Amino acid sequence: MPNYRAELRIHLRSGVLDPAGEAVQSSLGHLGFAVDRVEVGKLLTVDLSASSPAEAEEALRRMAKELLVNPVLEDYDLEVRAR
Amino acid sequence: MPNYRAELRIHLRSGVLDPAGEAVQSSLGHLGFAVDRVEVGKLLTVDLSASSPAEAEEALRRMAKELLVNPVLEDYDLEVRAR
Amino acid sequence: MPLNTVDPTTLGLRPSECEFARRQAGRELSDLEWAVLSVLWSEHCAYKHSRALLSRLPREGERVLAGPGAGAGVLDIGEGWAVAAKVESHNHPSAVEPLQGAATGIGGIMRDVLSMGARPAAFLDSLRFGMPGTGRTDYLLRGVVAGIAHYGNCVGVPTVGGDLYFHPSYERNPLVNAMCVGFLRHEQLRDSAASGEGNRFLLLGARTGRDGIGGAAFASVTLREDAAEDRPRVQVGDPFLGKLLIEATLEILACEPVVAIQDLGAGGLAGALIEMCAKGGVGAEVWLERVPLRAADLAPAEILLSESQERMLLLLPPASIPAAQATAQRLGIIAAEVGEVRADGEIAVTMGGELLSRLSAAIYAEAPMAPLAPASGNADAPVPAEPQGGDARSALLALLARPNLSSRAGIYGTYDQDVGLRTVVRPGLDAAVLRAAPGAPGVAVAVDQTPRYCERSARIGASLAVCEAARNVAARGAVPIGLTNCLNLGSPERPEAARELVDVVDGIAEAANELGIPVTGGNVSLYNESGGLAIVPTPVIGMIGHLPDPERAIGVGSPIPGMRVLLLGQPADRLAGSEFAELAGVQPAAPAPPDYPALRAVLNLLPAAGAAGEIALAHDVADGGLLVALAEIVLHTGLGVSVNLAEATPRYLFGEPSALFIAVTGDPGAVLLRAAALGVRVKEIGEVTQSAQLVVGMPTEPLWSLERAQLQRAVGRDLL
Amino acid sequence: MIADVVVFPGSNCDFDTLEALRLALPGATLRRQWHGELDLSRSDLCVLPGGFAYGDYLRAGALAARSPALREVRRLIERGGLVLGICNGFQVLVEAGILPGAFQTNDVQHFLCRDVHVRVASSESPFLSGLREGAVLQLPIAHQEGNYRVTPREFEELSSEGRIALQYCGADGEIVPRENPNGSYHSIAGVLGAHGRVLGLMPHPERAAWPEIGRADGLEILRGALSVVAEGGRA
Ligand SMILES: Nc1ncnc2c1ncn2[C@@H]1O[C@H](COP(=O)(O)OP(=O)(O)O)[C@@H](O)[C@H]1O
Ligand SMILES: [Mg+2]
Repeated sequence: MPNYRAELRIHLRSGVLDPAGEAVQSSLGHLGFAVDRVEVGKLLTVDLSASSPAEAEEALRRMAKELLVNPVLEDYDLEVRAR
Repeated sequence: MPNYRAELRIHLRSGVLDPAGEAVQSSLGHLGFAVDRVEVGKLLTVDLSASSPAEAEEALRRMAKELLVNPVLEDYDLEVRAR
Repeated sequence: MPLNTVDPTTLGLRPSECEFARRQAGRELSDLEWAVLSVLWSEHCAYKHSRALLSRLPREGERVLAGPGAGAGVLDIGEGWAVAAKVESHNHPSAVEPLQGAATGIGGIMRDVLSMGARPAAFLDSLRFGMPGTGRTDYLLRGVVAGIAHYGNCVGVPTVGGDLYFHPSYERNPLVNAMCVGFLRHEQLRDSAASGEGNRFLLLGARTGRDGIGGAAFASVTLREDAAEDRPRVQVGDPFLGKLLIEATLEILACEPVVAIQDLGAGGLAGALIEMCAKGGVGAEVWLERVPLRAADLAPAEILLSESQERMLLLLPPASIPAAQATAQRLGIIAAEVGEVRADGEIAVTMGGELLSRLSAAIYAEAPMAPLAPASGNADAPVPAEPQGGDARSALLALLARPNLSSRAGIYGTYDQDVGLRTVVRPGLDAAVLRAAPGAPGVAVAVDQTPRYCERSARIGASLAVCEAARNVAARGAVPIGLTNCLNLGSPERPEAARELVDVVDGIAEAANELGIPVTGGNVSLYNESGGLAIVPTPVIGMIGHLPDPERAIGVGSPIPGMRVLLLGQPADRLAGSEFAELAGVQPAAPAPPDYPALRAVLNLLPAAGAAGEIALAHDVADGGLLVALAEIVLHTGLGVSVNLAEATPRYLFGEPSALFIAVTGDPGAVLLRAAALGVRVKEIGEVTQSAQLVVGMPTEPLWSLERAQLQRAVGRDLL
Repeated sequence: MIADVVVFPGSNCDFDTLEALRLALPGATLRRQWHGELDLSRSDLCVLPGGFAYGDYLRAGALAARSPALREVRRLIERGGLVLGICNGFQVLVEAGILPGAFQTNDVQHFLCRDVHVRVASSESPFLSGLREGAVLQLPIAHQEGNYRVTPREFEELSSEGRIALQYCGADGEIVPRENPNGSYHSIAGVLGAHGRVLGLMPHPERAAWPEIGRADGLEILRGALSVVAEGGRA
């Protein structure tokens, strides 16, 4: 079966407080970098085999639902490519 | 000045122990998902204004160097787009 | 067998050492052998410059169950219980990557204590940085504290104390010393000497990776200008696996007839295995192909020397291996049989049946010692004139705000202080108190060293560090019964630093002898210098105080308004070496040497009065002097203190004596009687009040006071 | 009465919890059960202890919440058994969807260990039945991800159902932002499951079960299970 690498980019849902992002933003400010917003998210890279990109994507969506993403706080987008 | 959104994708350098990735991989296994590798990285989204994409990228590289990325353990790649 | 292709001097070995090795072996060594030797003969592993000197430290004591040379010192605390303790440095790794450097320092010292058969019960951290406020120092401090919190909290061992000083000499060479304390029953005590031909080595824990290779040699080399180049050598700790390792190790020790056990630290598998063999006068055959690897392409030398974290080496009879492996598997941890004991004293390294090397364990284990060439004489500066007068109230506020005196609550507040249920008195003042179990005996523990004192006299500074650590445990009513230490110094190849090494050892030996406290072990970290700047000699002392009944230690309950405030011991007679002198810009001078007779007397008084329940709270007068200590009591208790002091001289108010305590008592009469009997100078100076303020009266000065909130604002600088 | 403490890899308050239960539930059969072999079929009370199950990698409690052990816990809940989640145990229950909400890192962005005060907001639970509403307890916290989040709607629901168990407060019981150590929504320190038989809380009652050293305010919570047994065992 072909090998794929999936990148799951996990963001905080809009409206959810992001104190980590605010802390980073304020540290940047102390260093003299003025930025409008920082968001701290997660980047999961998953290597897997599947029979097609569509199947790999489908598998990742199930993993996201069952474990990788907490829907109360988080959203995600997904990118699958051959490796 | 135009507004940009930069995405900083932070990975562990190769060879660095990734206990989080290993734990997630094994947990996925228990849930019936066989995958070859999981890496838990960080995704920083930074909104800023700059006079050009090149300048925004330059600013981000400096922030990465001074604060956002720990070069001892981490690598990153960067994507800047208009927002 | 593969032959020699490298020049061993490129691995850091001296030509004379190479010659010595060839003579001992009677032949040229192979690349693999040179690689192992270069690590095991590094300063870090072999104590080349300090071993002879360390024999000057007193090590005998009736409570000592295991002393220097063991993974950790072990002391009897009664009722079949014992305490294991050790302090160790992780300076260089923390300078390169503060979070992981400190985290792996904590993990490393934890495994030392585990290797004695003890359950790790508490950590303490002793930290030294350049002056705060620079981006680099703040980054290091935050990273180090986060690393200790990360590893300690997650592994389920509380961090109950420490100390933190800032001094410009640590700017490029921050120090991170970690101490671990563990408890065990006497019969659980284990040893690392291998024995019994055919017994099997079981490697427990993490897979072996390429991380930390050459780490030990790295720690022995002066930090280069651009330490960043050493980056790939940084290791990442996995406290989650560390926790599994504790439980698996203790369960195997409890259920199987383990012959010997050792943690894997500097020098990795080779370091542990060869030390176990050399101690037991045996050899071993090692099967490298059985070592579980994280990367498939590790070379034999890498497998032998990798310093991957979270690994232990156990020696068991062959018949017990399956059961031990089953335990490990159930707990989710890997256990591989990686070799067996040979009777002939040779270390035979094999891979897939092929013999790669055979060399006597004794050759690896016996590095040639390096002579010290100390500069002569002691360059103690003369005692300068005292500053006079001044406004005591403002001086107090200024002192409290100094980085070296400000509150550490923000730091220990990020450490889990309670997990394990053994913490009876948390950090806050002086020493923390631990019990081996509810209802069991326990200890008070503290780490101490004041850079200011050592800057002008390494010898006096070292002896004062022992005194302060002893005072801190005595403030809890404990009897100091043993100490462990970590000597942090510059390059021993420089005569001045060699002198300092000799002086700190002599200073510790003097105080330990005077106070009757055996030294149960320690660690030496040399080459803490870069760019021509060496650190102030930093002999960190970790003290163990015995408490038969820790649940009744001084400080378990709270003082009550109306209780009397006493001064016990000898007030300061000079300002030399004090924080006040520094604040006043007086030229730094050597502090007064310890007043041993006065200190011995109070060290006898406090445990007796404490056990009799006569003292509600005690605090020694140290950094900043008497007024600072009084202010700290107000801050700590949330109550007030009102005193009338006998003198208004700066030296009385701000000098830093070696044998003075403040004690709060509900029964001053009883304490006075004891003091008279033991020859302790005692003076009643005031009382505890309900209203939270410090009220001070002094001869010829108007009464003044400070609210607790004002004191709080002064000490409350946010360090993180 | 049988009380079980579940041990996940990385749990580190399991021994502490057993030790405290020994005091709180005299005569009870106490068992320390490894998650992989968990059997709660005879259990009256199951405690998910504090610690860092599976290293708390990904999100606190996330990996443990997906382990097979949670099936046993759910079955016990269906049978009307009692479940207490302390700190990491609370996080596991939330990640498993047994209790509502989610956790974020403390608003101060680091681990916090100290005594806090909590106010009993509801006593509609066996665990809190020995306490009156409004009572103030002094308990230690020790966590990095204790910032409890629910939506305003969920909060209204929880409140109206009396399922807010504990809230951070001052020594006088006053609930003010200043006394909220981690930024939790409405200072929530503990919540109840639908029938009050599941309690999740961030403070550690097992660390405050020790009168001999002046820390005893957690005992009453641990004793709560007795009230159910006194009524004749599980529902
Ligand atoms: N780095 C640290 N880590 C943990 N605890 C610390 C640290 N530094 C200081 N402390 C704690 O803060 C309290 C005050 O420290 P210190 O001022 O050195 O002691 P003392 O009360 O003897 O003057 C003590 O309980 C000590 O253990
Ligand atoms: Mg002290």
